Amino acid sequence: MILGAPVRRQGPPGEGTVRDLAQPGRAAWSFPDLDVEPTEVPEAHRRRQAPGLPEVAERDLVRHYTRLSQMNYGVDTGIYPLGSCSMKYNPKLAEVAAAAPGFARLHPLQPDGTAQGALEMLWRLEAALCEITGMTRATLQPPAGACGELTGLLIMRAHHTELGNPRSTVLIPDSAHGTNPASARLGGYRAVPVPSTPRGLVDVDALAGLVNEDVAGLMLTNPNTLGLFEEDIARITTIVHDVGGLVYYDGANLNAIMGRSRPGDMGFDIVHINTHKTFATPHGGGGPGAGPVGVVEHLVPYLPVPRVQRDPDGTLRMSEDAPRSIGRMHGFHGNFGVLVRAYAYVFFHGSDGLQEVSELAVLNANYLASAIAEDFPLAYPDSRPMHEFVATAAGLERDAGVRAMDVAKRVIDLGYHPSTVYFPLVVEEAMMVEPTETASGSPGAQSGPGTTEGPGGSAARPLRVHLPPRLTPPGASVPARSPADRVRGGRPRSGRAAPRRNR
Amino acid sequence: MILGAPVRRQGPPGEGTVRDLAQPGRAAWSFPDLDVEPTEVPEAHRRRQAPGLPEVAERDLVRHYTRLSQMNYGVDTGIYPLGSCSMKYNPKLAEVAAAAPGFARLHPLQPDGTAQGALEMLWRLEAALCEITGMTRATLQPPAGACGELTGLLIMRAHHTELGNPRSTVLIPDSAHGTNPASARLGGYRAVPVPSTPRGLVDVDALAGLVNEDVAGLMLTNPNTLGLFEEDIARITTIVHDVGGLVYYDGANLNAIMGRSRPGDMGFDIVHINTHKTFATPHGGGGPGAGPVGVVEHLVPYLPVPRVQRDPDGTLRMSEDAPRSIGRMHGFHGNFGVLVRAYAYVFFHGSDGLQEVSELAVLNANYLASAIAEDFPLAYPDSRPMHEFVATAAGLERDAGVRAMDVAKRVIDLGYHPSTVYFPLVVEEAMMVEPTETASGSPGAQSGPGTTEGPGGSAARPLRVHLPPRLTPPGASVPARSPADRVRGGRPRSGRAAPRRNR
Amino acid sequence: MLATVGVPSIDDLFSQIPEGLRLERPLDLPRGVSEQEILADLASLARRDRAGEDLVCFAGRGAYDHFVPSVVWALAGRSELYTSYTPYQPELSQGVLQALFEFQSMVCELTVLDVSNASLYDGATALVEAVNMARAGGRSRVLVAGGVDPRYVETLRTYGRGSGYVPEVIQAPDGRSAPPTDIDPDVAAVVIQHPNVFGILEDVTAFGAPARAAGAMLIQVFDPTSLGILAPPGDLGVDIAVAEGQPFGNHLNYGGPYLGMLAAKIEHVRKMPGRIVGETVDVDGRPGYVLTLQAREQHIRREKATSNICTNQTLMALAATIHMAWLGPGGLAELGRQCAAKASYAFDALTGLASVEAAFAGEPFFKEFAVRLPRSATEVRDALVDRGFLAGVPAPWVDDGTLIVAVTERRTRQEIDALAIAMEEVLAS
Amino acid sequence: MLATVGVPSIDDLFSQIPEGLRLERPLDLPRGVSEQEILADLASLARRDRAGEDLVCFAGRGAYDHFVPSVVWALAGRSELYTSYTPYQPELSQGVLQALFEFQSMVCELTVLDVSNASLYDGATALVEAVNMARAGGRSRVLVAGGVDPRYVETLRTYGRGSGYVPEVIQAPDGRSAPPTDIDPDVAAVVIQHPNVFGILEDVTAFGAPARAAGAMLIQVFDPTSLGILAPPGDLGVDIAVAEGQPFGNHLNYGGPYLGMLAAKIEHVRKMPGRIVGETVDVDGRPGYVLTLQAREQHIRREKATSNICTNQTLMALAATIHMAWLGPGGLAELGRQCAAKASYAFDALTGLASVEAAFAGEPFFKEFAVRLPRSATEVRDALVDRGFLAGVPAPWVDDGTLIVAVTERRTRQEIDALAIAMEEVLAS
Ligand SMILES: Cc1ncc(COP(=O)(O)O)c(C=O)c1O
Ligand SMILES: Cc1ncc(COP(=O)(O)O)c(C=O)c1O
Repeated sequence: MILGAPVRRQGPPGEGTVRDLAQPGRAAWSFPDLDVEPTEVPEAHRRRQAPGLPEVAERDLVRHYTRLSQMNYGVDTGIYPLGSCSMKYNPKLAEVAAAAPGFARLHPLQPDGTAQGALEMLWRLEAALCEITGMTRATLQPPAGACGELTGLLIMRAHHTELGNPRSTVLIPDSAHGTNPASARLGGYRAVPVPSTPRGLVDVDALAGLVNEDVAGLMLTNPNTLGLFEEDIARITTIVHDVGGLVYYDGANLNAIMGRSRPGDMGFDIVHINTHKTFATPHGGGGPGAGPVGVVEHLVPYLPVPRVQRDPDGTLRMSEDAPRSIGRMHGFHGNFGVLVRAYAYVFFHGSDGLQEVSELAVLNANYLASAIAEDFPLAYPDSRPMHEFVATAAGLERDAGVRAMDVAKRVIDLGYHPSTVYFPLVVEEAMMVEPTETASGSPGAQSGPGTTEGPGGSAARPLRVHLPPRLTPPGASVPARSPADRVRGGRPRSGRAAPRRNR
Repeated sequence: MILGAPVRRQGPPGEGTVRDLAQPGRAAWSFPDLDVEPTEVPEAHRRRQAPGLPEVAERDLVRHYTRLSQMNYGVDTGIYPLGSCSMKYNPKLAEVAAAAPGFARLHPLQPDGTAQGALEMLWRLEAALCEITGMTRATLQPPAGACGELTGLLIMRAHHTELGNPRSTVLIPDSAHGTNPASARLGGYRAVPVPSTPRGLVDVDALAGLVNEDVAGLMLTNPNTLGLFEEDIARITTIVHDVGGLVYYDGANLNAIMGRSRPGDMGFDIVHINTHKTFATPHGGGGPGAGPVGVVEHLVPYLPVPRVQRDPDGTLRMSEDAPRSIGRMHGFHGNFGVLVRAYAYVFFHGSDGLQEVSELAVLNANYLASAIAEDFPLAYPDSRPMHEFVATAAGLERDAGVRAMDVAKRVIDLGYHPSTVYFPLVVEEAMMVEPTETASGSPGAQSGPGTTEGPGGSAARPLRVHLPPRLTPPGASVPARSPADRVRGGRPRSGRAAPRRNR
Repeated sequence: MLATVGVPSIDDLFSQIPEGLRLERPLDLPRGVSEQEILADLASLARRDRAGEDLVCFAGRGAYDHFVPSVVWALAGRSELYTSYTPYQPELSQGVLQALFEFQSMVCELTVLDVSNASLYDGATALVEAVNMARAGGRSRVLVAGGVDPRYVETLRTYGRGSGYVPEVIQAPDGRSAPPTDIDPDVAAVVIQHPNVFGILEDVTAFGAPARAAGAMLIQVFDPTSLGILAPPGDLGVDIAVAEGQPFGNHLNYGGPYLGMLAAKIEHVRKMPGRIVGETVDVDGRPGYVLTLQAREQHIRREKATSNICTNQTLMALAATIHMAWLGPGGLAELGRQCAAKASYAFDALTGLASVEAAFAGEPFFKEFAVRLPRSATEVRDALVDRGFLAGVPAPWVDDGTLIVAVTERRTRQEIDALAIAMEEVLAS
Repeated sequence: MLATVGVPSIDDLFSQIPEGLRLERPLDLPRGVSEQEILADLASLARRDRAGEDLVCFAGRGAYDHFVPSVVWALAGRSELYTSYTPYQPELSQGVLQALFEFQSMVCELTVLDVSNASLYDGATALVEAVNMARAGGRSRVLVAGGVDPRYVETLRTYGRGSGYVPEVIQAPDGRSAPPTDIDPDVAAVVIQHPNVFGILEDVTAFGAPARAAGAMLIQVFDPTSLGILAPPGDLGVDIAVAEGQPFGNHLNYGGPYLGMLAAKIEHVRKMPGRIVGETVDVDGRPGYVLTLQAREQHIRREKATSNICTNQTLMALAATIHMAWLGPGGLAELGRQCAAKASYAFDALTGLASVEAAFAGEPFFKEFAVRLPRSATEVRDALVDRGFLAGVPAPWVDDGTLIVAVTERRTRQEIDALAIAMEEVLAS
């Protein structure tokens, strides 16, 4: 299996910042000559000292950021097997599509009549996402998953408030992503952890003991953050519904089940999607994303405004007319440019292709889990993983004193991006791996140079570890005008690897 | 002076070719379903065995060529101080301009009425190039300088033929670029070398002895390939004209004199321009280029067809109507897409900017020559260099056994592109350097990391040479289906470095 | 591969999904298409919009048609950058980390504030985050100047539902804002936008004095393109400054992806939301960059994090960084001067029309201004679309006839003159 | 810097230019402009052209509107590649060198010939180079089949002026070409184009026999998009095969930059023009790539070089390489099948019109065909432009009414039907 390519543009850091290239008097900018009378800023409002932006020639700028790019690892460089992040190949066609002036130069406050193409795109994408998740309507406004979570929680709050009591707690499994509890608090709720069973699933009995009339809802990731499908999902959603709570689906792992199962059919009321995970919108080194949120029928009135609505004559408009709406989650309509790319992915793959994506993602994860089982056994060997799995280096540590982080550093030295390590916290020496459909194009793929050098794969066999962990920092200073400050490391957290649809 | 950046994406070669990534059954391609009846190729015409193209997924393709790009040095990576090549910064704006569908998707055989924008661009560019060189009209058809040379020689031939005798020889200085004699032969002429003086200039007396009624013309580069302006240029052109010969200007070094002097005013009859040199059209790893050829009034009828002509009503057309034309030098109209970029450069800089370009190029060359004089004296210290100069490592070789090639390899190890070495052949341990206007944006630029690490600059001081010349090959095989074959090395020949206009 | 895994078929890999929950039909979506088809589909949608050359843009209110230099996306569009993950693995992410460090430094230089983060979603949510910072001390009330864009106020109102506050708009928006009077020790933040939603230059210091007196934080919403010529937030006594960063390097994109900028005094750093990149040294003593102060963030502090933000707008911040470096101090000043001069010219041209008058006569403005029309601003704007102009954004919260017009450096005198003529025609018809 | 150089002013740096030859005035060109202005200028020129979606393209004759996958320029447009120099310095050029090596290998696979070079200017000049190879043995005459595009013949004629030959067209072009009869030991080359200028499939072997008998080389001009389904030159007994490589990865660009492909039997390698990349090993035994067999080239052999070519079309070859890898054998075959099927459908649709007939009935063709119109083909084509179609390219050397129509995989059935309807209308009017 071809897992990726060595990182070879990793040069020595420390060529200086763009400011170090600056020379007084240099500049890259050009503007037309001013063709109107100049004006004066009123004395009291005038800036006295020019900002210390760098003064550089354009060629220096180009070389500097070209160099920086070469010091960075991306999906186009090699595999990105970070668990829970679905770092898959970002089709180039999406970049071409999004660059059209009709999208890129469209002002958010244009009259609807001049933006029918954009509105149609949003309309169709919303419908497709509803079909994939089994929801009634969706908002495409949240600019990332975490914002989608908060959107969902505010909808939950609005729902309960209308029923007379917003309620006060939200249940969240202990293995959940950090944004879940953080969003809960921002939604005005207290987060109550739900324990896991030894098999890595939600402890349903414990859950039954935790629910009550003060529980606004449950936030759940399924397949969960251990890569396991919650077999008792129907019972789980029923338990919460029985006390009048709502069930929120964190769609970070939607890539595992497209065309195979739908959150709506499992009993979920609210679903968010991370387009930069499931629909391969480029993650940009940390963003942008988009976090569409779908809801069941009775929650539709609470969706944020503006929403795209179709008039009887077929015309589309951005409607603010929704008296029960929670309001506005973003200054405009969300990350439209990201949604164009998500649309490209969804409709390029289509019903058959999306299902194939999930099948390949699950196949790859299971294959990889088998392939490395000898060195790194599954943390939950009794449950079959879906699109990702958690393995453990605990045995290696006992036998050879080699820890998961050592393996990760060794993998970096071999030129690949390592898996997530030390997450989830509940697993000793955890190594969490998500290959996605990108890691391998076709069954049987099995040759080529560097092939067995997978992340945490047999690559780890000839371990020569404890190479200098080059940038696990002893201390870092906050930039610019601030004093030096202690740092709490650069712990890897999650992420992924990425092929295009193979036919 | 900031000369460039280390090459840090130079990873180990040998990751295999794209074919090594291939897996039977993989594919990147997608086509719409065929919406018409399929047809059959007549039996006799059918291909029996599929071509052995690689079968790869799109993500593998992307990673492979991304990796290859990172193993390559370009102007965006750092300085390119190759003499005679004017490797300068290629403004990104030119790429944006050329991508417009109105240019990129225009078919060469569209009716003129649907291509007025393209024709207008060509018309204006032709006029600008004529103004810069002092010529009457020009053809933009030749796709590179060498083709421009042949175009000029065929015009020369047509001119003499009309006068009754094509003549048989063309005079070419011994320091000339290899394309000059090669083109002469393809033009049906014998190339006769003209010797240089110890000061590096054309030996005018020798020239006077060589001219006769059988000389069709002289091909000359000015400033010459040693970076020196031919002070006696007026006498030179007169001597040739006096026997009825024509004088051809190889414009490879036009970057030295824009706005300061014009070939037409020096007495030249025919001029070619290398747009990838003077006008910063990207060189693409060896091409494309464009080699427009300008001529004086009486040679205009011989220019290739088609030519852009303006009708009295202002309409432009591609005209084939030129009975005395030498004919067609290219399947269509030449490298149009390259010419768009040349237009962008010419009109972005304008009359003032182009002159500034030449001034900076000459200033930089002279500054660099002074800066490294201690280690590498000028080969022709009695003549002031223009935009490039030839230094020599002969002293270093005598004192320390360090040769010019060792210096070049050391410069590579420091992360920069070296200068040309061992060319021109007439100079012992030659190091030919052309910084262009790109090398430094402003007088006094003098700091930043790696600054003194110039190509053949003081970088060479702490010489630890004889590092393994990694790819000066012991032997190389011709690719694909052919047997192994001996190789004659990868000798550096010429090239250059590259700022944008500073304001 | 199935053999290695030990299952007979792909279906078996999905056996954990309980029977009743398996989708036993294909998704009701079109089947997959070729690259050529999906590109044609999206291109035909894009062609149904009117934008760019096709509709000369005088619309603003937080999103502006500034010129984006070609270098910006030639560089930010390099795939090692745009296809990379959050830089948790610093060895493999020095490019993005260093660029973000530069971004933070430049934002600090612009604002003359001490610290900045590596981007938030957009201007409106950056204001939400700033208010959360201010409220972290336990105070509750949030006062908002009348000149703050109603869209920002609406956003505050939404997020306030969860956090437990209702933004109090000091006064109905009417030109320049009036300083707060109803201020008490429960006020966490006073928010001002300068230049304000009408483009008018506010007296920020007049808000700072009462805020400081009450121990509240002063938050300014600024326009980054103004900071080459207008006094920076740090010089105006502002605690936290936030902005919509779109004008630097980012296309209009129908509203996103943009980026929220946020800078603050150093004492607020531990309350700051989002990622912060710090400089460090590696084991060999060479400089390098890492995410720092992560104990504020959700992936460590979970419920107690300063914010829930995770994915942010890194790539947009990177584009902004490149644009800021392209501008430098000289270009930024020239940008500000050109916007101001062209807006002033357009103001004269439009208010010179018989039936058009300044909405707030005599108020100094930056690149945006409001005019009062004798008819519905929405109607006039729509009529001007037919003539090729996006003339501005109506301000219905003032009255039906107020139009906010923005003029960037990208507009030419000719376009402004043509807009004036077209508007005259429309108003006459 | 001037001080270091030791001159008082910039003017002194130009003192070597004799006084009378100094240009004492500024160049008569506009002064420099801003990026925004130059982009606006070029964009407005581009908008004056009709292309792409705006004019559905059925024109061919050596340049075709094939679909270029997005990956091609996302990769070929990476700046380390497109801003680099000729790879004379192999340590710094492994990327370009390896890609060219792959290009050569793929061209060999396509053509089933032994060796290929790293690109020539375009198809027409590649034919010139092939003829020069054939003439290097001392023979003089060049016979050209009637079905070779007249534009290629014109190009041969121009270059022949210098090299001393006049291409002899065997027969006035008329459908399928007739094999040469006037052949003697002075014939250096017989040139055939297959599929020919009318798209017709030629009988290449019928040209090979007489050529071989006379000891002349057989040169085929091929269409690379046909080689997934048509027998390759190597299987047809061709000595040298040349092609216009534009259909692989390169946009129409109003005629250039394109690339010339050339492949030959191994025995001709030392006569081959242009650059050749070879595989080698470095001092550590790892594989690497270098320019090889340079003794053929002008920079070493000068006057005795096989060709004067220096700058070639490397970047275009790189784009073609990526496109070929994207296609693979399956995609190439599908591409050929779709072109053939759509051309056949279009042929039926057009010749189904009452007044239109096949120019060469019964001849099998690939993706291009000729129809005979009852009126001037130029007039009809121009009238169709108003209806949004570039209907083809007139063939005035046959007669005034012949139009050559090309149909690529990019055209849809709907577009073809619409063309037929529009043509019917035009012919009826
Ligand atoms: C399980 C899970 N939930 C939520 C999120 C938050 O999404 P975002 O980063 O788009 O805000 C993530 C992101 O990594 C995640 O993995
Ligand atoms: C002096 C000189 N003349 C001619 C040429 C040939 O031009 P081209 O490579 O564009 O064919 C060159 C190219 O390097 C050159 O340096």
